[in-house]
Amino acid sequence: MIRVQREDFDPGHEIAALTRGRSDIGGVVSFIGLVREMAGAEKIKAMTLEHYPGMTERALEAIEAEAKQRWPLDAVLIVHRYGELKPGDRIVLVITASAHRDAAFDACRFLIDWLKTQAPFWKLEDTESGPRWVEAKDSDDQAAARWKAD
Amino acid sequence: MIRVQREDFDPGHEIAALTRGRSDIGGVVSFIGLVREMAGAEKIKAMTLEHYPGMTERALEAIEAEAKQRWPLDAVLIVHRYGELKPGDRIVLVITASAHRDAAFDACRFLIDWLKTQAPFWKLEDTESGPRWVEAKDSDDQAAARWKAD
Amino acid sequence: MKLLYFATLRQKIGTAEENLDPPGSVATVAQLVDWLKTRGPNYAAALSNPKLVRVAVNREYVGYAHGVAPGDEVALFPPVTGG
Amino acid sequence: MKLLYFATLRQKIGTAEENLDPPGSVATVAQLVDWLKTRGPNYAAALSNPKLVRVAVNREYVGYAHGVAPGDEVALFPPVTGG
Repeated sequence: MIRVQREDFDPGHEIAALTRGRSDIGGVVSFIGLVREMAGAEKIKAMTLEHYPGMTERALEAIEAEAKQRWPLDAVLIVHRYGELKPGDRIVLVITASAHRDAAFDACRFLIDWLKTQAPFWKLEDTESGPRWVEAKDSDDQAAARWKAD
Repeated sequence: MIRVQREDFDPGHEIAALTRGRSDIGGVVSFIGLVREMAGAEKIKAMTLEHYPGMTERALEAIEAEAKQRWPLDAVLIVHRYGELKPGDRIVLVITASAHRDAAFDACRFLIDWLKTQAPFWKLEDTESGPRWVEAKDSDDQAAARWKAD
Repeated sequence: MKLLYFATLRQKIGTAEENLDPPGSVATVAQLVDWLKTRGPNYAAALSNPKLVRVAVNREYVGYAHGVAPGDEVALFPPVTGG
Repeated sequence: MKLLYFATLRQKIGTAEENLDPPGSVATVAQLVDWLKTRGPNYAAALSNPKLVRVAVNREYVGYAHGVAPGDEVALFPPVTGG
């Protein structure tokens, strides 16, 4: 399941909803991405996440489908926010549930790695020296690339 | 931080408590282990977790210290339950928080892998054909061993 | 053809969205980008470095060799930075 | 010396805890385990396979060569299955 929303989310609520009434799930892995106050040496006051409505949902659904094909997953949830966020705010939540913890860990990491390089979001940081678009990181491309060798 | 307790825990509450007021954490990874109803081909009615009070805490603290030495972590929480549990119940929670998601993922996985092979807990399953001690799995030893090659 | 621009490209070009009728010789993404660059220095600046221009046609990622047709929704944007 | 037994070992030996005074010749974990096996068929059965007996002295994992002394807390248990 995927959701793209302006509002905050409640990780505990989402984890509980995904596992409620299930007794076949052995492990649940979750990743929560937060806005960091320091962007390199600069302090940020706020961050605005722009996205491509319509395509974002499609891209996240495609990534979810890919994970489900690669690993035996009982449940998947991706929630990604857009709009204005402050340091410490939650940006993204990825939850994977599986009978086996290795599958849940691998799939969760794959999802966040792919999401960082495939989902059409762009971060604009409001720093003390003015607004600045975040540049894509080579390290994220490398993180995503490691899943291609499989 | 580590806790060994009979009572259930609230993953959302624990994640929120660990990150509240912090704006230096980029990623939070959590693992929740649950009681599965099927143990191989057999259905289990309940599970009793025995442990070694006093040593359990020491072992978990040692594992936590090891993780903090290996990865740049902002926060770690391990909560492990003992006593009688039912299928679907939560057994263990591991949370790692770091400025960088790779560190949080690696550390969380390391912690659960080590915990499975180092923390003095023993599972007694109450199956339809009677009580049965769970046997240690080779796959868990292998999972723990992968961290030694580093 | 509906053109969408995001992030830096939107700011440099000065609009988020426009409807354009490229000449009939524009049949691929590469030809579309080349044609857009002739529309003004803002386009030329935004699209100068192909490494920093990603393309989606009808909401799917495509390469520069991909075809474009009059009814398409074509989005141009920099490498993504979500997550 | 305080002896603790957990899980299958506790069930096979029939007690969770006992205070014992091994003879002076028992100076290592290996010697302690060998001596315990002479205490009865329940001990012998519980401790027969060294692969299934883990040892902690004073709440730290140790190997069979580790020393034991009269005041120690020595725990014997099967491979752990938590998490």
